[in-house]
Amino acid sequence: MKSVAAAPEMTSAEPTPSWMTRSRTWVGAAAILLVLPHIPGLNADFGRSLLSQMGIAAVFALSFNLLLGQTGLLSFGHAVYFGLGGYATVHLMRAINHGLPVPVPLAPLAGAATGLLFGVLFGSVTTRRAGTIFALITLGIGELVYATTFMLPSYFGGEEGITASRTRGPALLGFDLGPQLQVYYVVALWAIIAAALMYAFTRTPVGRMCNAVRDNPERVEFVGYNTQRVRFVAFSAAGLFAGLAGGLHAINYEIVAADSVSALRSGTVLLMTYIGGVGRFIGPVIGAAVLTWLQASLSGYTSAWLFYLGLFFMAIIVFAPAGLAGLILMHRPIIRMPAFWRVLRAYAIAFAPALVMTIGAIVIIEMSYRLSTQPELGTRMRLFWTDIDAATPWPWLAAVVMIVSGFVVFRKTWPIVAQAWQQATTEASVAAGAR
Amino acid sequence: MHSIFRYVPVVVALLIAAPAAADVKIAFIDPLSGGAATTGILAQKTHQFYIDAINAAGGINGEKIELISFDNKVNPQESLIQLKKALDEGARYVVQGNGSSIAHAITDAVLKYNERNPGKEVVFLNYAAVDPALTNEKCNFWHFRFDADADMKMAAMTDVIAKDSKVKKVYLINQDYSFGKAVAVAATKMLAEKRPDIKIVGDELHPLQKVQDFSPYVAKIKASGADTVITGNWSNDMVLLVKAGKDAGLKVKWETFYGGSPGTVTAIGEAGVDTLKQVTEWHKNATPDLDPTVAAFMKRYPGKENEYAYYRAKAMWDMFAAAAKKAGSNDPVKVAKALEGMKMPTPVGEVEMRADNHQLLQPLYVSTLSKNTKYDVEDSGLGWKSDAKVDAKATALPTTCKMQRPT
Amino acid sequence: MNAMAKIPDIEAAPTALELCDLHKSFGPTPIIRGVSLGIARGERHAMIGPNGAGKSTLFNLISGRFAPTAGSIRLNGEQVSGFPPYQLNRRGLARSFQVTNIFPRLSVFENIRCSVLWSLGYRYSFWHRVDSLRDANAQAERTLEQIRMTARRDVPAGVLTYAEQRALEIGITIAGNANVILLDEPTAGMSRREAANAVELIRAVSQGRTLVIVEHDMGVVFDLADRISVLVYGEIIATDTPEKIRGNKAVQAAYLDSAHA
Amino acid sequence: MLELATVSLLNGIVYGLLLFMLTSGLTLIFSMMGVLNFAHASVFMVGAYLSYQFARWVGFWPALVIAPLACGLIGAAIERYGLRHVHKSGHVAEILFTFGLAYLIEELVTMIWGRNAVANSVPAVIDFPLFSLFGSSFPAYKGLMMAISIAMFVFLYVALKRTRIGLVIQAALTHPQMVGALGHDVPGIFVLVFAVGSALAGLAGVIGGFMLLTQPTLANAIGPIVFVVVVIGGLGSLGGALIASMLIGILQTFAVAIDYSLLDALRAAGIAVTRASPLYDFYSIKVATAAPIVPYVLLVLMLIVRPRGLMGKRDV
Repeated sequence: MKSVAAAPEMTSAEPTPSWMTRSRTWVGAAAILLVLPHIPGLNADFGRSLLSQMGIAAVFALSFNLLLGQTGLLSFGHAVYFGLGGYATVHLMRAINHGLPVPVPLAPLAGAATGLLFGVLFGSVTTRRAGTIFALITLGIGELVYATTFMLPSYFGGEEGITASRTRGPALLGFDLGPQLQVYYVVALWAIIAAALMYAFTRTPVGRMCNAVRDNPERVEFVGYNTQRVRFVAFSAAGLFAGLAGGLHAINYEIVAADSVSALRSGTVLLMTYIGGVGRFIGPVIGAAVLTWLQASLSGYTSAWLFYLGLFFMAIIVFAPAGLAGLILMHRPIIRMPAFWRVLRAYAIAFAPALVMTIGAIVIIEMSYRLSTQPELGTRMRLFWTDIDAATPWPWLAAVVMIVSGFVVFRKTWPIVAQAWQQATTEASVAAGAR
Repeated sequence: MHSIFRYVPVVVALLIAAPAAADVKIAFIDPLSGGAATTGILAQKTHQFYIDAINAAGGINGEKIELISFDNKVNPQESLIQLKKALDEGARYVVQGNGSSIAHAITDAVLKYNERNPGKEVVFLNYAAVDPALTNEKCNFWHFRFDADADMKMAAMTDVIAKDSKVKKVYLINQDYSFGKAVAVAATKMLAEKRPDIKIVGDELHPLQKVQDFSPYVAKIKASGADTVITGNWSNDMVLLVKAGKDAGLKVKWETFYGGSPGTVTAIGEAGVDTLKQVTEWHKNATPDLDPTVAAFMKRYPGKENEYAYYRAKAMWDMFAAAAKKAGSNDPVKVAKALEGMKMPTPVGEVEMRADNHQLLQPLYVSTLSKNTKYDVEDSGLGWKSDAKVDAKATALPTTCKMQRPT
Repeated sequence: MNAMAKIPDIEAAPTALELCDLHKSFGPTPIIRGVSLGIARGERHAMIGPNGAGKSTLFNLISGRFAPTAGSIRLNGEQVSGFPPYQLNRRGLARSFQVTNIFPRLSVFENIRCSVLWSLGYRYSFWHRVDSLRDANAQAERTLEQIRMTARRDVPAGVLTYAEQRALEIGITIAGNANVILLDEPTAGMSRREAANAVELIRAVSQGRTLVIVEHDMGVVFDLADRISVLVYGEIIATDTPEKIRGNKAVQAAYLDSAHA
Repeated sequence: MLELATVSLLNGIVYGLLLFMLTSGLTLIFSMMGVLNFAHASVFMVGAYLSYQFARWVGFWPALVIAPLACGLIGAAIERYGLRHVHKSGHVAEILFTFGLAYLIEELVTMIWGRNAVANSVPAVIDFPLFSLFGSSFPAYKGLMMAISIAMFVFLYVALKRTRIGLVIQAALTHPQMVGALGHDVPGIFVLVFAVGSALAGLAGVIGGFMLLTQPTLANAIGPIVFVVVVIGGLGSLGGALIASMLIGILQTFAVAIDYSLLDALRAAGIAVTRASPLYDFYSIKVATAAPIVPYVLLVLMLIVRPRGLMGKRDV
């Protein structure tokens, strides 16, 4: 007999919230998007540019999750639809620059159409298979398209890509898209429309069948559905929204180059989606925001940032397969319980040794990087406001001691956290029973 | 005891560099992580080295220069993000070089930014992106290039080939993208002009960084009977090609653009001796003795990962400081105007920033990888030996640039 | 709201299911060796036989999971051999599985609703909101009541008890109003009481439909079936009413041979 | 022409055997465990680096043995302390785990050996022309590579089809409980399989490192082509991997020799195409230019014609 206690990630059958709750959520999201670029710290060009990029990444990651989270299809070539949508949009923008009377903010529609077109085209081949083979085929098609962008320079512009201006065109409602703030609002508007449409898609008959195909493709065949066709519909829809994201990318950067269809970008969207959490609709949005921010800022602090990113990703896979969204949302049932404070206190207790452990690891990684990739800077370095010399054994020893002792103490704190959780969940189930 | 004194200049430089009042911020946007970081980090060090020298001499117009670095992961989109970050932090000068695609993205973004933000103009100093378009049809007032473009290098290379009567059959092999195609077109055109008797026996394009085994190409080169191969290939595509040639016992001269780029000599090794040639603005054996600044750089940054490669950075920063002095201001528009047409003597000869397209004219050397040179590269025991030098003036090519200057 | 109206017109066909000299081999090994059988509309037909006789394979052929090596299958008079499962399902045939085969991460209600969507004509629609489909939701709720799982409506199917999952398995099978239903060992692994409940459930839901059932529990078989077929080594050795099968010498011999009750 | 054809055939076989060498460990792991190891190319890269390092310390021949063994140990550790714990989360999580691992290995290699290529040159003992064919020499290390590649095939074939342990392993894939009940240590078997697969990748790395460049981007450079080969061959099929490797190797090599484009074909057919025509770029691509993307085109064609690959059995 199977256990009755559900693991948190098992309950991905998110109950549909009431109409009121839903509209409140969307209005709230729109309000947040409206004020975000005016918050100190984000109200300069860079902040707004980062926000725009997050919005684009969020649409892209959500479209990826139509495949991975909703339909159970792992694609290693999703950037193809993003990039081709971007190229179509930038070409439309060029036409607009030359007098075509279309407002630039509508140009991403060309990207969406192109994404859909290629989603249909390549989807008809790739969705014949699922699982591992599907993953490898998407990888192959990604390589093929990437190689093609260099071979057809008249359309793809070779290595320098295709540029266009977003300001030279008919202004829509007085917006000329010069300032980054306006670009941000265009991105935000499209992003919220796209997110709403994708959310709606998951609540349609075919969206539900996507979930069914993800869970058990064989059984789907016996309730009247052709699994290939279901996958194909999901793939095409994902292509459409990826193309839209590519179109927004074209407006934001005014340039689209071969890197936009590259395997690197396909890998990035996979990281974003998985780290954010594939089981929740909001997951990819969280992942897109976090990773975009890490990419833009962490790289300014350390050249080992890719290594940290890799570690972070692995930690999520092994310890939190439901992603950041899963981690956050698993607290929802207990947040109003009196014992929630005990949980927080237990977290604080566990946090201290974990921090010590992490600092130890960072010290070792940074010293290794320095010695192997930047030996000329010498062995003296400043880490965590302390001057250390990587040529002496002391910092290494100290780091190892920090890792080991941190880990030992950290393990001791697990029962405290578990106990607090136990209490909180008990309270929660009692409260649920009372209701 | 003398070993302590060895560090004195470094320490002094570091102390001086510690910016009390860093007034002129210069954004360096290049790959600093991932696979392409080698060249980016090396260039970062080189620029820092020359900037420290300027600051040690009192800075420009009494202000110190601060180099702030941004990692663009050789990605055009990421470069534009980092550019915005740099502008937010108050940088008015941008330095970049790795990848013409990035340079195109930046020059385009800078042009648009300057249009949209009058009074806050930004100047782009390009130290290595060689696509000729940047100083021709895509030229603009804000972009200055301190490296010879691909056509100029090709002109120098074909000049030397033209003088070599042993060259009869030439094979072109290039990467299938805009730069590779441009190299092939330029080679065909220039060879036809300079040596009509030379036969182009092959004009091959292969996809960028996708070929793992060059043996089939080598077989084709061999079958064509070529004695010289011209290639604009770089990185893996260059090293694997030369190695495959060595494996098959192919006896040709390799005329390359990037035979000397960081790490290449280490990877090719003996396979390139006496056959691998490159066109550069400088190499260690170009002058009888090492330029003192190069020697100082090598002292400050030892190790083969730091093999000095960007001699043009010296000209760039010398000219930048001189232009600021001449303009009497560190304002980018004024400095840019002062840079136009500026001439500067250097140990290898006079260099000049063309006013009509913002392309630096500097002497170019064609050199061959050899044993027993005075200075070797990357501790490999191999070094470059000059075959010929082309004077700065002679490297000039006609331009299609129609420069629009701010009023 | 008459869901029965969605059932294809079956009056024209003489029999619900007709197998004609059906063969299936895996490589050189023949598993089904010439099975012919006609099942009338509304009949409850049980398939029994010793282990390895090919009962599950026969089900897999009928439901389209495997294509037959030779022979033909007619569903409501239409030639359907070699059709993929979803085509058969659209023509009114549904089946359950011996090993529970549900959508583990979907709620019980979603499991059922997914099974009614096609039969109500929603196909690959992305322009309907699934929560606003009154007919689909009503039919799913009705099925939930039939399988007595309304109380477990929003629980993820993967965490149900075994007996509940078996009930859901039957629910998924019948929800789409198929007129021919194949049940593969629906009471396998159940306690006596659970099995009795299951039989009641099956009796109720198979009202007015054609039922083909594979079952090891002879009590269940003789209780439910109108007719019984005995499959031994890929061949039907007898098809008859329960009483006559009980007295059939060949059947007794076959069961004694394989030492199976 | 005959000369070029003969040399091309030889080159094609060499390249095909190199590809097979790269894919054999991957195929082994997949066919036994059902896990697609995305970090396979990374283990290959580690093999190249380790052989470079050991060759400097103890010489080439010992390195040829030590480096693959070390890779095998690394593989065993990956299975034992990583993959096993992800197994319960399904195949997607397993693929993602190895995908993340590939990221980490690249950075680790950078941390240890730096970003530039290391001077992993062919050792003197095998650095001589083995024979000469129409004036082109054939280096000895390529001969060694061919021999090792063929040996790998024979070893895997015999080990899987002709030995008891091979049969037990294959049974472990389909019926783990049954094999476990018979007293075999199934988790132990999986560790062994992963270790052997990784050791094969390491061995390939020792030799492949000479033909390719030993640098941190090596894994990225060969990763995609390796996966294309296994899909075309039929995921998990040893024979399929061999045939697909040879097919790709030879096709690609001969394609390089073809200097014609679609443009020539169109013109020969009397269709006028000028620079102004749409898709002129596309028509004017020579077959030779497109040669390295032949495998990818083949992949797509294969999927349309025969979705399970050349010798694929299981629908995975």
